[in-house]
Amino acid sequence: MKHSYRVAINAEHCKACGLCIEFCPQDVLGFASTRNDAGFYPAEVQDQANCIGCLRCAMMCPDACIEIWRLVSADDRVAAAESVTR
Amino acid sequence: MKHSYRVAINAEHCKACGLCIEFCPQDVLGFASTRNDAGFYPAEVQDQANCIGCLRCAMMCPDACIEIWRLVSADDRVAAAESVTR
Amino acid sequence: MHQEIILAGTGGQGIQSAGQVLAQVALEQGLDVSEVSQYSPEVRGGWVLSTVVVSDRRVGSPIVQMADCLLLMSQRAADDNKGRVRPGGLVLVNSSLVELPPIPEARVVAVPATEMAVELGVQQIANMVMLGAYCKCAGTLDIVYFDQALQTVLPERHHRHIPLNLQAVQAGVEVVIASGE
Amino acid sequence: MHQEIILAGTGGQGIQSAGQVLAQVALEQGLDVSEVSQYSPEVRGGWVLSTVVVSDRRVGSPIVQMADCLLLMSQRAADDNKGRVRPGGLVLVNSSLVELPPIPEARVVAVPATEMAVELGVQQIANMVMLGAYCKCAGTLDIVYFDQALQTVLPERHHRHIPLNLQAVQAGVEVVIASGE
Amino acid sequence: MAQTTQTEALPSHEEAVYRRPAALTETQMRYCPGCTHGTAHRLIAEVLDELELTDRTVAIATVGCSVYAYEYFNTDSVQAAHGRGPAVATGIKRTSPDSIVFTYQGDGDLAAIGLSEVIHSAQRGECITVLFLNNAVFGMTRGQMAPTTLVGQRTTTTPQGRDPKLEGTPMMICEMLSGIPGVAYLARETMIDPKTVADARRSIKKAFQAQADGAGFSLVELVSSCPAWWHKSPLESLHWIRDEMLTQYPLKVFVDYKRQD
Amino acid sequence: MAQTTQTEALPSHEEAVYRRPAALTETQMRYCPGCTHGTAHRLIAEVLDELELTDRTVAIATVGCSVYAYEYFNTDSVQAAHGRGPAVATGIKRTSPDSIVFTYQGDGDLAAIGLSEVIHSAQRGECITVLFLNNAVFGMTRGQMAPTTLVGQRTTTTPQGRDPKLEGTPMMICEMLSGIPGVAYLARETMIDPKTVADARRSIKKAFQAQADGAGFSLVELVSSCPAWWHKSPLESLHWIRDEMLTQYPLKVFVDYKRQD
Amino acid sequence: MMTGNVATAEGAIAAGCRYFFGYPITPQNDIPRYMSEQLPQIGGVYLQAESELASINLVYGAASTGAYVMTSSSSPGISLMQEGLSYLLGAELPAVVVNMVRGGPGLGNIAPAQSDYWLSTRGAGHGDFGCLTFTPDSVQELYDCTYDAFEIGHKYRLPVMILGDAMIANMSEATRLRERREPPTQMPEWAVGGRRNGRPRRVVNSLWTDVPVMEAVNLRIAERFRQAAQEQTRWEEYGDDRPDILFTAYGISARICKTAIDRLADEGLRARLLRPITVRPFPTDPFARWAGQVERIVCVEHSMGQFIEDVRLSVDCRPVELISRTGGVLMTPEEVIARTRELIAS
Amino acid sequence: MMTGNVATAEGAIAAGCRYFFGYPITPQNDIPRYMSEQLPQIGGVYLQAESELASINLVYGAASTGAYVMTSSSSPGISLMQEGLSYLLGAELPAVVVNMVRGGPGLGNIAPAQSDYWLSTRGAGHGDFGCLTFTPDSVQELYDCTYDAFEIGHKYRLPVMILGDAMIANMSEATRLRERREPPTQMPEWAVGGRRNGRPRRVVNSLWTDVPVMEAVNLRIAERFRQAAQEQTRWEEYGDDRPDILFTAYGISARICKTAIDRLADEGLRARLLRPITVRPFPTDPFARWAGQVERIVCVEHSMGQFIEDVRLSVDCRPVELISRTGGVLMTPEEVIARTRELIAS
Ligand SMILES: Cc1ncc(C[n+]2csc(CCOP(=O)(O)OP(=O)(O)O)c2C)c(N)n1
Ligand SMILES: Cc1ncc(C[n+]2csc(CCOP(=O)(O)OP(=O)(O)O)c2C)c(N)n1
Ligand code: SF4
Ligand code: SF4
Ligand code: SF4
Ligand code: SF4
Ligand code: SF4
Ligand code: SF4
Ligand SMILES: [Mg+2]
Ligand SMILES: [Mg+2]
Repeated sequence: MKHSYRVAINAEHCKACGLCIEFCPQDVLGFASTRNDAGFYPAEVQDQANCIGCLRCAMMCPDACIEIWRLVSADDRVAAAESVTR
Repeated sequence: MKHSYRVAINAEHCKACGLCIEFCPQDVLGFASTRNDAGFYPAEVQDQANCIGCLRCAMMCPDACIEIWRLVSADDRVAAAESVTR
Repeated sequence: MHQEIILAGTGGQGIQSAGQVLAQVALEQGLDVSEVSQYSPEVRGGWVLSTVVVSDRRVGSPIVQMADCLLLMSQRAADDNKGRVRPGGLVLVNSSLVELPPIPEARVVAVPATEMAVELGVQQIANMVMLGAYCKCAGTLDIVYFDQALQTVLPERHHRHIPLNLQAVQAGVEVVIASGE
Repeated sequence: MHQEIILAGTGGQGIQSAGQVLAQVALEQGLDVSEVSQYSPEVRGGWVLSTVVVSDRRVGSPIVQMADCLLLMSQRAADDNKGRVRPGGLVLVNSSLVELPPIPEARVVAVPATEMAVELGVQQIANMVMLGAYCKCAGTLDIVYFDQALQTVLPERHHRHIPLNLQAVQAGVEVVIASGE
Repeated sequence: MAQTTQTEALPSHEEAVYRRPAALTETQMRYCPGCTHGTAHRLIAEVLDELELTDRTVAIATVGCSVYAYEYFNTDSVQAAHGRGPAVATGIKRTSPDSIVFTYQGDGDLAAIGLSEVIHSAQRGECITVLFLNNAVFGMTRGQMAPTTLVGQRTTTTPQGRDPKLEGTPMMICEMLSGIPGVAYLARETMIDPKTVADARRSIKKAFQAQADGAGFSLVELVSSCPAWWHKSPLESLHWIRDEMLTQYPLKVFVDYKRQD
Repeated sequence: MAQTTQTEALPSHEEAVYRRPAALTETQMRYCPGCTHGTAHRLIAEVLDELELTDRTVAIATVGCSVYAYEYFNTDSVQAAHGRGPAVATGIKRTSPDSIVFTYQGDGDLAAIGLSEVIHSAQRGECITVLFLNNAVFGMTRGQMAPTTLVGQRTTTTPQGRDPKLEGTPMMICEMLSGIPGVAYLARETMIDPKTVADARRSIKKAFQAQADGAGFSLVELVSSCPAWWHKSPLESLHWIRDEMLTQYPLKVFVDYKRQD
Repeated sequence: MMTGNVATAEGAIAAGCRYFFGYPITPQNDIPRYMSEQLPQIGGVYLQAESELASINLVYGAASTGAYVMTSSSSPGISLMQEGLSYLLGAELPAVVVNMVRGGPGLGNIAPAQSDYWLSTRGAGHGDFGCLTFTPDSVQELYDCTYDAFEIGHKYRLPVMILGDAMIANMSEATRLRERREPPTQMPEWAVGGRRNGRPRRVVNSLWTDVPVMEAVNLRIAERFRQAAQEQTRWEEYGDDRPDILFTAYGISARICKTAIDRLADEGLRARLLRPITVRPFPTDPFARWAGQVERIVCVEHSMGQFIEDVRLSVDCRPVELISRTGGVLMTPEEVIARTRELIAS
Repeated sequence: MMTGNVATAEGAIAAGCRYFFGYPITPQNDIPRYMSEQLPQIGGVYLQAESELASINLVYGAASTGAYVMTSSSSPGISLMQEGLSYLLGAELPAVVVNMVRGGPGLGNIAPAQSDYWLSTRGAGHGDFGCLTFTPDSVQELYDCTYDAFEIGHKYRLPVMILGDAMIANMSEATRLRERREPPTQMPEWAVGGRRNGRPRRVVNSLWTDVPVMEAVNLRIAERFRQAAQEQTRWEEYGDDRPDILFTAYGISARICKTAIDRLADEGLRARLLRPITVRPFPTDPFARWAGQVERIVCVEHSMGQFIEDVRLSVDCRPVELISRTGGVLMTPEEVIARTRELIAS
């Protein structure tokens, strides 16, 4: 099963430390071009499709700004449920 | 050279702990039969002749009450002095 | 002569040294002065304030609640402090970084200090641009004392940057002249 | 009725418990009482003092500088405290251990308490001998309350020694009677 | 991960893979950009959620940059005097033994002013957990030397670099505690890349597990960054940890705890 | 021995073999009978005399039964607050670097209230000497539990014996300090018979020698007796040290110092 | 009959205190000794701290869970607790702290003294407050005050100091005991311990970077002091109803004064004692009341003029004379009488 | 131009102080920073202590050798030094201790406050004494007071406290510097360091089990305080020579009052400021002098009524009114004026 992911960055909490960007193996992330309220150019998702859901970005973020979702089709969920019950 | 010794106990400072007596290998020491000002029956020399000058009593005394002298005949001293200058 | 000035900005903008240079300029000019810097507990990204009281008598209270002149260097500083100017006072805004709605009863002067500083080669000297503009607008302090003041305030190892600083001060003066204010 | 008593001796002589027993006897008798024990900083071989104030009113100051009655248990205690009796007061001396020159204006009673205690089998109850002697001489406290008092003051595990203690008290009374004092 | 098991209702088309732990409040943390204090908070929160301890935990915020920890952890919290966290934690644990109590202490707080309290707590085998953030400086007070400052490291109060002749050598807290029988779990970790973050998380989990099981005192030292007073970027700071700090402070599990059940 | 070399003029018929050391005053020490505090004082004084340091020494009396040490050592002396001896010693050493400064501390003073000061001094490699008298109780305050009290030992405040679950295990000061680079000499000795007394004396000498040579921090732990609060005779106390204390506190030279000259 | 130390400990236990943290120091060692023996038997915790610094912070932790908790010490130990006391005040936590005062400053001695009056009423570390302070003068009152201190501390969320001295700590007197009470079962609404059953989380804290908030906190703490002053001020009066001399003294000094007053009465001198049982709150009212009705006011204290300042601030400008000794020297009633006579003569 | 912190440090160095022991705490961190930079260059010692407890005991050790030595801290740190200060007093050792007061109690905040007035003048731990206490109100005066503090401390063998606040610590003003003086070469006759050249041994000590001796020591310390009161009391007066209102304030509050007085003068109100520069010894004389000549006395302090007690004790029964804020909130001159007007109106 190949999955798609959605990475969500809390732009208001982000302090633009860049660690998520540095540690993403897929170059999914980059800095935004507009400032947040605190005056930082926060990280943003620039190439979502490339994301492999490795969680590295989230693991390195000191401000717990990053949340990651896996996109699940109905089929996947049934398959997953079965693999558990089996 | 066999030596004679004189063990002097400060009877006023002695607190009769008995350690000097316990550790004397020659039974030279014992408790006095009269009290000192502090109310202790201090250690005293009871058999000076037996003393071998081993210093154990002095080493064990917690109150630094014991001093020890070696009795030196004039001959001894000359001999000693010679043994040094030689 | 008695003037109370608030410089407000964000960490890294050189607010404290600007306050100290301004105070030293006043001293050189024979005035009494008391300068106080304050910063928020956060080490980075917090706010910095410098308040300067300049007087031809002994300065009493060094505390400035409402200023005769407000220098606003960053948006947050502007938002937080824009109300702290006396009626008839002067507000200098670093218009490169700050958008400010008009302030009633105050004279607001926009100085694109950061842009000008970048043009001069170093973003950090935006603070000196603002000071130059202040001197020109307020008319109480004379920019001839900046050279001496910078030599006193800056640590020796930064003395080679003094000419550039003076250039920035000059640029601040000129932008005010140019703006016709 | 108001009486101030000092018990003085050396560590290990049971001065403090004697003071407390005496105080408890007074309490049992319906009097008010305040007892204070003091000891020198040295743990062993130092002095111990117990002062007891007995009164038929509320006891005010618990501090006894000059006593109505002095109980001296050891030579050092005697040397240090022999002056602390009021004119016309009573001094009880443990004559087994203490030699005391006569004290002018005081009634001195010699009690060979330690020897008597040894005869009774336990040197440590010399203190009770002294208390018995005190009760007899002073006439203010009644020895019938000792049983109760000892039960209150002594920890449970020592209650089996109470009879012996009472014997010692009695011996103290008798030696005074015998001496004809 | 704490939240991955919370599968959502079937019709949904998204499944959370990683979410901000519930044991963190929504409050933005006041740390400088890239400071690993934040990472440490996140890991602790994840572990509390995973072990389902959040509801019975009392967090002790101490004095240092992390002084506001009581605003961040979504637990009951007590702010303690500088260095006294372990004593405060002990007071709580002794009156409230079924609570989970942890202190969060910087190296100034724990190794300078609070050294005695942490050692005595360890010696008592007190059932508390200590998170010890070692960033080799006093962050909050503007970058002074800490007991853990490296030899030669320049700080606000060692302008020429720490001189071992005058100021001594870095204090090795874990090594010092490692012989104490009351210690149930003791490890030094860091948070400089995904692997070390995962290791740190595992150690933190074991430390709390040890407490939950009543096994004794647990402490995890986290070699941490202070970009602000190291005068380095966040990434450079992580590299400096790797290249300099870890040489002085090797990562190690000193006392391991295996749950007995 | 310090005095044996002072041969007297020829006509005399006596030669001193052992004399009360000159570094002790004539004042009678206030220790209980048989308490090895006195023995320790004597050994220190002997060593000061032997190394000819008496005239430039400052003794730090701390708080415990040895609080009056300033009356006993025939040196300049400073009485320090409870536990703070090493800080006071450091203050003196830093202003007066050619003085020889030592603290004399009980286990309550050093291991309870003063733990932080002694460790930080060691960590700084402060050139001071610490004499640490471990008698497993607070003597002066009437026999309460100390951090070094043995498991199961009854004291005034552990009437049922020390329970490691509640009060932890004995604190091993030497073991804790042994890894610190600034420590030049570190040993645990006792004074229960002539041999151990001689060993203790040798260690004390090395400790002072290390200081005199500017080599760093030195500490000698002396497992000591408290007949009063152990409720034992002086001799029984020495036996209890041999049979019980030394099992917990093995004698050892942890860090040896060899004079480099 | 029991000593002041034991009565203090027993008073605490009777009040429901089950947690004691302390570090030994003369002259209060019988308190920890008694606690270490008793508390484990009744499900409580005696824990010997490694220092007074640890003690007061153990207390802080325990107090934050809402428990009845106590520590005791003597002068140098109380000095070491100053920061912790300030934190208790700032975090609005109640606790009972006993100080059996000894001679100072420095290591001083272990004799009775009253020289920590300021440290207790004005100290409690940095910041604007001192402790609520009881100054019992008998073993019975030590017991009673300690018994009451826990409830009072909790009512006003303030630390309470029992200010004794080496003399009342170690004297034995008859003591009427109350029944031992169980600890309170309901925890106060500010107490931490884990946000069980989904209640909102709680924070115990004394950090307020927002200065108006900090001021508001201080004002509400001050308000509680004011309330306590209205409701908890205690004093005793003793002696003549139409006195010429008003003595004032607390603790052991008051005991001495009582005897002195009795003897002076025998000599025909009419004297009265006004004895604060609480010195914070200070019984200013009775002072103001008596001040105008006497010829002289004499303050007797075993310190060099500390307590007298509060008296001066209360007597509406009447002069106050001082009889005092310091450093652990205790006055006898005779000395107080003699010095009173000197004052009268001069 | 320099900040108050730097002026304090530089004043110490200029006075000959070469030993500084301290532990960081805001708002005085520039003192250790400056010391750590300067002292090693001039043969001095900067040593960062592991805590304030260590600081004050390092100071105690250094002081016992007769050296000019200093530490600095802020409120919670000063609380931790209380035992050590008491030991300094008891052992009759001089030292200079700086307190840049912040908002309290507890952790409080780092804003300017004056709530450690009691802790300084009445505190210094257990026992009968407080510190000699300077309360400068400008950077220049911080420099000058610190400069003088060492000599004065040594003269009376007393610890000297420089009581500042977060505001004067961090404000920059012009400062006239004196020439840096070398440390004193001759050690006082009580200083330890090894009994070189056969001099008799010396002991630094605060333990006196013999109570009359302890009392004698206390009396001789008190005597030195009395002497210092005669010789070292400092104050400033400012404003109208025939005032209706006498303001009194110290430190930053005094600066605010000066502006308020100037403005009140413009409005036609005659006011004068009596500003203690030392609060221990307290300048009671000028207070007594002015008290009878004014309509009202107004005390302005940034604490909840601490300083006012000393004022009340000095003004010979005249009522004293309080204008105060707490918790780090600073008043502006306008606020002082407004509240004065309220007092007048009421
Ligand atoms: C008693 C006391 N002393 C000093 C301080 C000042 N202070 C606040 S934080 C701190 C050190 C913080 O360093 P660390 O514990 O390493 O935490 P970091 O900021 O580096 O995370 C100090 C000394 C204080 N608040 N209280
Ligand atoms: C600050 C402070 N706390 C407590 C005390 C009381 N005190 C005096 S000596 C002592 C402990 C002594 O024990 P230790 O150091 O082991 O010495 P020992 O008497 O056993 O030789 C204590 C707690 C004190 N003087 N000062
Ligand atoms: S989950 Fe992995 S691949 Fe996706 S953005 Fe994060 S680091 Fe990059
Ligand atoms: S790691 Fe977090 S704080 Fe840093 S840039 Fe990425 S999202 Fe922002
Ligand atoms: S020197 Fe040796 S033999 Fe002589 S008395 Fe002493 S112990 Fe005995
Ligand atoms: S060892 Fe010393 S104190 Fe003990 S009995 Fe012998 S002489 Fe006396
Ligand atoms: S100062 Fe250092 S430790 Fe503190 S938040 Fe900033 S980077 Fe982190
Ligand atoms: S109490 Fe113990 S340690 Fe103290 S002198 Fe007596 S025997 Fe020695
Ligand atoms: Mg740190
Ligand atoms: Mg001991």
